[in-house]
Amino acid sequence: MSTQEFRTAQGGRIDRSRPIRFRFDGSDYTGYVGDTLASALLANGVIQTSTSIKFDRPRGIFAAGAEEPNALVQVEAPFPEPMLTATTVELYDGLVACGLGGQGRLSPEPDPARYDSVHVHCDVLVVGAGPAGLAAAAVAAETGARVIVVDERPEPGGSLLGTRETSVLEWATSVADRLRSNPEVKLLTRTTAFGYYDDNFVLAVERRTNHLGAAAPAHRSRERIWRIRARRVILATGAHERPLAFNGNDIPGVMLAGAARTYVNRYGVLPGRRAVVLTTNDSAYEAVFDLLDAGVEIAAVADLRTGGSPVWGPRCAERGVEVLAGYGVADVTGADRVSAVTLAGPDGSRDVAADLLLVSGGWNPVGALYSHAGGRLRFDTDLGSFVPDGCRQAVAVAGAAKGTFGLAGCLAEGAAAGREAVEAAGFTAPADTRLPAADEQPASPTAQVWVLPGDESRQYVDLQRDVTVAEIRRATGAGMRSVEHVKRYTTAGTAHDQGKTSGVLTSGVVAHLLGVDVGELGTTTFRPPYTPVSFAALAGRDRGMLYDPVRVTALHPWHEAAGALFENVGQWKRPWYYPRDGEDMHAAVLRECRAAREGVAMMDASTLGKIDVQGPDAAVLLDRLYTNMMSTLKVGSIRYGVMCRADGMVFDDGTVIRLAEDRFLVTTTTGGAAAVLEWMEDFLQTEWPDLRVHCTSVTEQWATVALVGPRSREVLATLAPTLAVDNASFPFMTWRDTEVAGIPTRVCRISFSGELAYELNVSWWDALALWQAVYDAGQPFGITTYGTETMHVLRAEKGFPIIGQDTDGTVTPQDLGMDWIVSKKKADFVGKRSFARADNHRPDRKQLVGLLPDDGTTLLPEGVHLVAAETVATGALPEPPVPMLGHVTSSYHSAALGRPFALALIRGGRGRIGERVYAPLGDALVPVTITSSVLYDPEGARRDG
Amino acid sequence: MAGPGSDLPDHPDWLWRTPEPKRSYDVVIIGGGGHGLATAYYLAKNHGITNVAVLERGWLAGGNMARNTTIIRSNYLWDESAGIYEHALKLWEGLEEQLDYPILFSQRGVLNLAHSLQDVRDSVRRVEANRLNGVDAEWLDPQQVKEVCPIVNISPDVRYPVLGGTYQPRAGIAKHDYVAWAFARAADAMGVDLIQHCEVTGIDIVDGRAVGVRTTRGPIAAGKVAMCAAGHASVVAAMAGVDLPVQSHPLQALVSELLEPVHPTVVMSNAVHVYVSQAHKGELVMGAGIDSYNGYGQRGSFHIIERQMSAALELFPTFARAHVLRTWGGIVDVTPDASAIMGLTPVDELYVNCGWGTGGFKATPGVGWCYAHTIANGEPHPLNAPFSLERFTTGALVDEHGAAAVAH
Amino acid sequence: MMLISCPWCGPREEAEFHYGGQAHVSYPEDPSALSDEEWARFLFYRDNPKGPFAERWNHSASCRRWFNVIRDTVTYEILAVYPVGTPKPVIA
Amino acid sequence: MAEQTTVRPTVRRSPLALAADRLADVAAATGGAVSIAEVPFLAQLNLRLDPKGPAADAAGKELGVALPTAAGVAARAGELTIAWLGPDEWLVIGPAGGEGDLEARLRSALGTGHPAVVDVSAQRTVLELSGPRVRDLLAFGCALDLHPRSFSEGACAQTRLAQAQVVLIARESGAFWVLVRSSFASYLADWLIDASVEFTGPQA
Repeated sequence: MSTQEFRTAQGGRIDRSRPIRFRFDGSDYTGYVGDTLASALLANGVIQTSTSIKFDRPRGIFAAGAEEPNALVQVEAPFPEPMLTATTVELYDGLVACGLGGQGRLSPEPDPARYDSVHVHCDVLVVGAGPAGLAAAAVAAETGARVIVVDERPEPGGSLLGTRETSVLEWATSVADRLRSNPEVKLLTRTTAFGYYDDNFVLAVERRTNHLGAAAPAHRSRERIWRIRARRVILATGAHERPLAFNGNDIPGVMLAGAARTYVNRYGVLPGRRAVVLTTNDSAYEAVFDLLDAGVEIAAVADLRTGGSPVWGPRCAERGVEVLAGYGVADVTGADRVSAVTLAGPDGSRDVAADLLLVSGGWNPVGALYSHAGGRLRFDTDLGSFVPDGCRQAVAVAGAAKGTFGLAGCLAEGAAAGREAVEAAGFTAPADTRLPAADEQPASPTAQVWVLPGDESRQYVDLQRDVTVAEIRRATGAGMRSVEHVKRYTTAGTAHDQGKTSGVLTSGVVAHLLGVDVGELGTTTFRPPYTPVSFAALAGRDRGMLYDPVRVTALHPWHEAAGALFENVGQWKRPWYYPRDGEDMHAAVLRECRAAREGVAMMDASTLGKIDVQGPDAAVLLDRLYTNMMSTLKVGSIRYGVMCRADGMVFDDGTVIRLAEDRFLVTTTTGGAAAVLEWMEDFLQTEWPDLRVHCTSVTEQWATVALVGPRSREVLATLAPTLAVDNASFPFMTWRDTEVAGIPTRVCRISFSGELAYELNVSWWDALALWQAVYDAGQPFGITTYGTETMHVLRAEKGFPIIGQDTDGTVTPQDLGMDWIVSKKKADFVGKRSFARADNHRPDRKQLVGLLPDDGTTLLPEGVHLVAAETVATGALPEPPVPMLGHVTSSYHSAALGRPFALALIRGGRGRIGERVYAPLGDALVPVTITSSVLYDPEGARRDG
Repeated sequence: MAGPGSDLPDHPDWLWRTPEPKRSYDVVIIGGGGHGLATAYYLAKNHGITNVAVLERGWLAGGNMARNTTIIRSNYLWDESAGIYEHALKLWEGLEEQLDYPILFSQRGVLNLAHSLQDVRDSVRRVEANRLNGVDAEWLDPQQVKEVCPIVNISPDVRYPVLGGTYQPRAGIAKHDYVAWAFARAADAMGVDLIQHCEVTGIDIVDGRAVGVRTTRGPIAAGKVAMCAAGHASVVAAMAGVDLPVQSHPLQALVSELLEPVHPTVVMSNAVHVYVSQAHKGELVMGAGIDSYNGYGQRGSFHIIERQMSAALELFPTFARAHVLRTWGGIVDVTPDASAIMGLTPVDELYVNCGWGTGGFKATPGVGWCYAHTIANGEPHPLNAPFSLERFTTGALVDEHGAAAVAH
Repeated sequence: MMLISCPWCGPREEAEFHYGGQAHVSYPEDPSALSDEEWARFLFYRDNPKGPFAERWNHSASCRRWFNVIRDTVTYEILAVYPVGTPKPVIA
Repeated sequence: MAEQTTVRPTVRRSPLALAADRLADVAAATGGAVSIAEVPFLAQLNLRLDPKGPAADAAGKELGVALPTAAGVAARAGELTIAWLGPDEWLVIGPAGGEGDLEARLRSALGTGHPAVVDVSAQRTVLELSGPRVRDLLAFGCALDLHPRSFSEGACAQTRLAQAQVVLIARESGAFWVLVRSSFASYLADWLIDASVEFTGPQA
């Protein structure tokens, strides 16, 4: 167990009273609550975390936040999670992790954690709880506006956390406390806004239990997606420090200056003992003094500006820190860690011993979210970075994210943004805003430098992808002129960090090599997410059985108890068949079919769509939508109808019941219910607003039980004593309202099987009572329940098509042999015009026919294709492409026919009835004969019992 | 040892020139995407037509070519589709040699999963049609699906259990930029001018014949003008007064961090709307459904991505803690029958290639081959004859969504 | 996730709506009077502009009303919402 | 036939009857943070008519309160709730068993102008959600702004909760009615129970 020899004696925001044990790359270490994995490793003297992906070079902790390009780790325990940045992994007891050079590892075990998402609305959303963000939130919250503040860190304060601005930090803490106690404010820490979408829709992910390790409570979601809809958004997302390209800039010990400052101040960790500093701007000097005071020796400061820093130069002199103006780094020595730095400048070069090289190449405002929102960026030559330049959404940017780097400026800008936002949202901002005093250094201009002189093959631009200046030069040399091409050629900016530190540098280097203006060149596009988001978080609660709604009928529990197997039909679960002991599907379906044909059987048909159509013009509407005539339907009667899309292809079918002169009940297919209703409304609202019709879905108002078979009349008679069930009193395709088993029931004489059959419609609430009553009453007749498979067999024996199975959106009613249902009288109905198109008159259109395998035993697989006899005249298939006649749409064993049969769509099929064709099954050619699609009871003798 | 991804072949030291546009060309191709570049290549290679300019408003292959999920397959339902996609696949199989460029064409197979009895019928129908059309295809039961891709969850206890799948072993993926650049380099080497940041602002028509284009870099005369603008097909055609039955929609995709190999093939599922492969460096590359509305924004709505993640975890529970690194969107031009349009237009010497929807990448070499033939001869190649504009008038559609043929 | 202002229910998330494509395309008075070309245009040809586009949306998860929207197909910004049957507003 | 409907609780079964115990457990499990219960068999009539026509006034008189013409308003008249569903559509909710009588009364009252009255009592079932965290529970699956400032007692909306279409009505004392299609009811119950797990332990 190594001691934390790089931990300062005191200071930092860690809790030294709460040590934490963790394991990294097989060694055990301790850290403190408040540490990140990176800070704890540094405290233990570990700076190298991995080797690079391509050149296998040692790589060390380079930054202190989400922008970290090097320190990728794989969490192994408590549960494996691939590729996280050590700089953002909070330390917890029992953490086991290892460095990652290349690929992360997924756990083969199922993730036990819960994930969820929540919708939230606010007047003002503030992204970033640094000085600017907190100032904005403080103003906004005072007005009673609903405010949400999100920050990716575990505690508010942002960049302040890495400084010694104690008075401002105290202010930040008090603001945070006030925000927390305000019922209209949500202050979300550990929450990263990762995407900014249309109409101020911002997505954020909250890491809720990770930091608790194995102690995470099981009831709490591990990660939560916040779906935030904000009237105004303030982006106070800060800035990332930019590295420079120079020889050996990838060796562990080379670190961003601001990061080193954060390690010292926030974590009480010394990233090294003796440091050299390389900078293009004043900000690095803050690090110099913070490190000095913490006991780090500053060997030298190389300030690339020939004049150095007027403000900081003298102060350094006072403290005996040597500043070399106009100097840069010529080289870095050291294998696994920096050992010396070669500085070069006007007066030659010299080697300086050091274990740390701090770099500041300037700062990049974090523009990702702003870009997601559609905001433009422009290059500010004074700042040497890309800054916000206008966005159509209701968003403001404040602080370093806008290129304002002074603390006082950030506070003022934040407060102003907050004021503006609440006023725009209709609230009255407080007269004055109390902001803490922040002594602001007059900053001298930044030198704009991207690459230092040296060996381009040792100057790294993208540390994670091992992309050097030399590789970028190879790209431009190959003819690449756009950053996007260079990115793809070199893979710069495509790694886990998506170029947070390397992106702008890449543009700068390309501009430098092509001799063009970096502003003209631009950057690659920012895309969500800002930082990686887990799949599980995005999937949220829509997992397993909640992935998609399970729709069930009122009878579902009965079916389950009866041991039914279920078929997914859209979102519905429908009984497929009801196997008895030891029965396979084949046996069960034959039994169910036999019962329906020879005795009596019952089925739950409740999933059919039902639409109540009423109004004086109801019949007119139906006449326009169905291919056949509905206005001539008599009250008390029922008619089957087909609907086509305007292109003439069959779209849905079902029965139409006329309840009154001005009222119909339309049934649709199970899958078609919603589409048909929306379609009717479409025509009513947009095409024929003059029609006086209202359509209302009653799909779940009514449950439907199909009672089928020659003995169904007897069963019904026993249950409905007052109903005259004889054929004359209650003919086919009529309906009656009566009581069945004392339950108000609408009985329809409809048959989808060809047998004498009834559909009993009752209230969804009464379904179970009716079903049980019918089942009990049917026992003496051996009543049998059946599912969708048997239903399909029965209808197929009669040649009744199933829309979506025997049709595929390319089939007309005529193709189905349903010319009889296409009205010749009506001037128009939807789809009619399309029937006149040339292609609809081709004699070789595919038509629905029946098929009988000649051997009387082979069951043709559904989907198998048919070929003509002449095609296989040689007795074998010719070389492909083999001409096909069509395919099998439905195929079953028929109990009634005592043999397998099929329905198929065949070119010119009706003209081929009697013809022998062949079905290639594997290597065999199965001879089958084309027949009429109606194979059972063609004269329809059975429907009246 | 060097990490994964280090074995990706480098791009060559030389790719293409950055020429100034000439006054006139025999053929001007509008659109420097994969299709435009492949067309230029085959015009030069197969027809000896090298006085060709490819005009690109942005950077070469920066549209759908740079945004697609690189799936390559030819197992389409209808004869017409199978014909052109299978021709493309055969070209893919020789492309690496032909273009002398490591396009990383990996025939790792593509699985299309079935989740309902109707899915199964449609799948078998497609497999049987494929076999008779000479396209390699098999129907796999759930156990066989798991043998091909062990991480697929075939448990019957999920919302939409896997009932099986179709498998095309010769299908696979390639590296999109490499493919585009390979065509570009070869075309450039044969004298084709690849002109970037050159937006076409008008098409000059004299006596019903296209004679040139106007661009942000000046007018350019042309013997023939070939439109190849994918998502922007309508915008470009409108310059010639030609209406196209296409609508442009956003199609989104995403990529994960680099992961150890877990996914050896390509898995697609229409029923739960997701398709996944693990690319050469180890990242998971995924696509989802098309956003419903018209859009040129190269971005879509986030709930589509969330839905896609739910679907992905239904099929691949092991992905739970993988991370989305980057999302993006392309613009797909979709026709009423989900099949492409390639051929002549009402304007002489103006040619159209569009409507590839989500199938554009996999068709790239086939499109280049057939479109070049169409342009060179002034009449369609037999393989693209069925994909004429006229079909929308006669009704002879090639309806690839009707029969649940898998998109993407 | 766009926020679409239903003329009746107010602003709702895009996911509550079904897209209906180009607006102001009405079903022909007398289809039988149309040539195949004209009928094909009605069936299959719709505008596909890059920029403002008059399109139909249906608030399917709520009031089930169809209405028209002018939306920029590049920025996805909604420039106008107006009831079916009223003329297309002029967008400056 | 709906006209003759009479309540027969002994044989009727509401869509969530079998989920009743699991729903009841939520209150205990969440320490009262949320309570969920089905309110079965309520009378529900779908009303379609011209809000400006005479039928609207007639309906108002018959129901004892004017039909709300503002979007998102649920009017109350004694035991009746009249929820605005659309510009010409309302849902009239009344005590169990009253649908037959109510439909008859409305039909005779409304007269001409082609109003449509449809008994949809069994089309949707009603869930009552209450407790201090009920808005937070709904926010897991509902994109509407449910803050009391924008959705208080008397507000109603047709929208989506999780993946189900629902009618949401804000009732007295912070309770909500969620009306869900009967075939989706058990899905929504499962979803609500799963979502409530978040409140079953110490809160962050």
